[in-house]
Amino acid sequence: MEHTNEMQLIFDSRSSNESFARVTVAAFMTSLNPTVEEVSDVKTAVSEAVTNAIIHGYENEIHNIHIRARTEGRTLYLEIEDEGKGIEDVKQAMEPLFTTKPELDRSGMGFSFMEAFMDSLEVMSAPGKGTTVKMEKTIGKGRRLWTTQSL
Amino acid sequence: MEHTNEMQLIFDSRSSNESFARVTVAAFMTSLNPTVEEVSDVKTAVSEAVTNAIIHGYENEIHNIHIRARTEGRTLYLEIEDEGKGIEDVKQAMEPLFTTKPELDRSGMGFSFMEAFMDSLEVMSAPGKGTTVKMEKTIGKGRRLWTTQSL
Amino acid sequence: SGEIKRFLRDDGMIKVSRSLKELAYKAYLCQERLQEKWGRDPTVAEIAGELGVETEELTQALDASGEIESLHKPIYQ
Ligand SMILES: Nc1ncnc2c1ncn2[C@@H]1O[C@H](COP(=O)(O)OP(=O)(O)O)[C@@H](O)[C@H]1O
Ligand SMILES: Nc1ncnc2c1ncn2[C@@H]1O[C@H](COP(=O)(O)OP(=O)(O)O)[C@@H](O)[C@H]1O
Ligand SMILES: [Mg+2]
Ligand SMILES: [Mg+2]
Repeated sequence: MEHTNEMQLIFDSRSSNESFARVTVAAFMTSLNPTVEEVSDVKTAVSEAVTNAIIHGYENEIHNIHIRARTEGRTLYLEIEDEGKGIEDVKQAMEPLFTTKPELDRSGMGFSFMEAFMDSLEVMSAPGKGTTVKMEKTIGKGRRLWTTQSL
Repeated sequence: MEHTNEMQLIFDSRSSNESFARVTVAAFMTSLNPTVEEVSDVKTAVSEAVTNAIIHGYENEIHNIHIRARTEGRTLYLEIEDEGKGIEDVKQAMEPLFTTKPELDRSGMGFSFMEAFMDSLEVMSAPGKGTTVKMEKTIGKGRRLWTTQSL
Repeated sequence: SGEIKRFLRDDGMIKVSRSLKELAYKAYLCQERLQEKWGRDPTVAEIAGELGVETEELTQALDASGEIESLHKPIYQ
């Protein structure tokens, strides 16, 4: 079970593709045998990152969003990339409640959600070049005891 | 509704990824509001093409399979590509019951199913280079009467 | 209208969006049942196995339903 499995998805930055991206990542991670809640955590994180790429990265123009996903052992590795506007100050952007688009009713909690629902979050960005969000989540943590029992 | 929407999926040629590929295409085509039957037709065609890439194209080695999908109007355009072994005689390969792997209980009906379940099928292949299968399906054909009545 | 619905169903003309919502609803009930029985969260694959569907397909259905909690509201009128 320690083999890696990889996929890459490229799609148009339309908000109607958000659920498509979510389902694709969710379907990809099924081999890790997640619970509904673990899948839902990952979906939330994917939604937030994809929404950011659409709204902030490309400011609603239609360009490509890339998702790279890998499973290795019990861990899902995710990268969500746009080649859009980029972020001036990543540290500030990641602060809870910080948003550059308050007029759109953005909550400024996107990065905080990604951080809360995944095990790790890393944001790489360069103004004018684009943004890559890297996340990891290990599936079945704290389930080890009963997994051993039931096998 | 006449805008195009595009995606590209690249994944490892493992048979465990077959259902992942199927669901990804199914999720991509939901904007066309298909029936259960139409989705099931497309899933069957995707399965056959992906299985061929895994078994015949790459002969069970792990390499990349590419799926490109586009919706335009009510039509789904699909391309499934491998960079594997390729096909010597495409016309013969497409004949019903023809198979080069009878020992694996292959039915030789893969291309026939793709042809039956989709509106069009085109196979491009070069020995040593790989194979691309192009398919189209228009969603909602012949249901127009019903739709008009029930709305 | 029950008549028309049955005909549409039999004819395989049911929209996939609706069928996925129904599957999501069944999955929700199944999850509750397994949770009670086993005293832990079932995995998506375990629910899929119980319902006799593919895990990936169930994954898609769960997304079609939105939040799983919203499935408290019955989908059947
Ligand atoms: N992909 C991106 N491209 C450019 N800017 C981004 C991107 N993602 C996030 N940002 C910036 O970081 C800020 C905080 O993001 P987030 O926490 O998701 O809050 P919100 O989206 O509600 O503004 C955004 O307001 C935006 O300025
Ligand atoms: N992607 C591919 N790469 C190489 N050969 C292929 C590929 N797809 C199909 N073929 C060839 O075409 C034949 C017929 O394919 P198909 O109709 O799906 O039947 P089957 O898979 O049961 O053999 C295969 O036996 C194989 O020789
Ligand atoms: Mg955000
Ligand atoms: Mg075949």
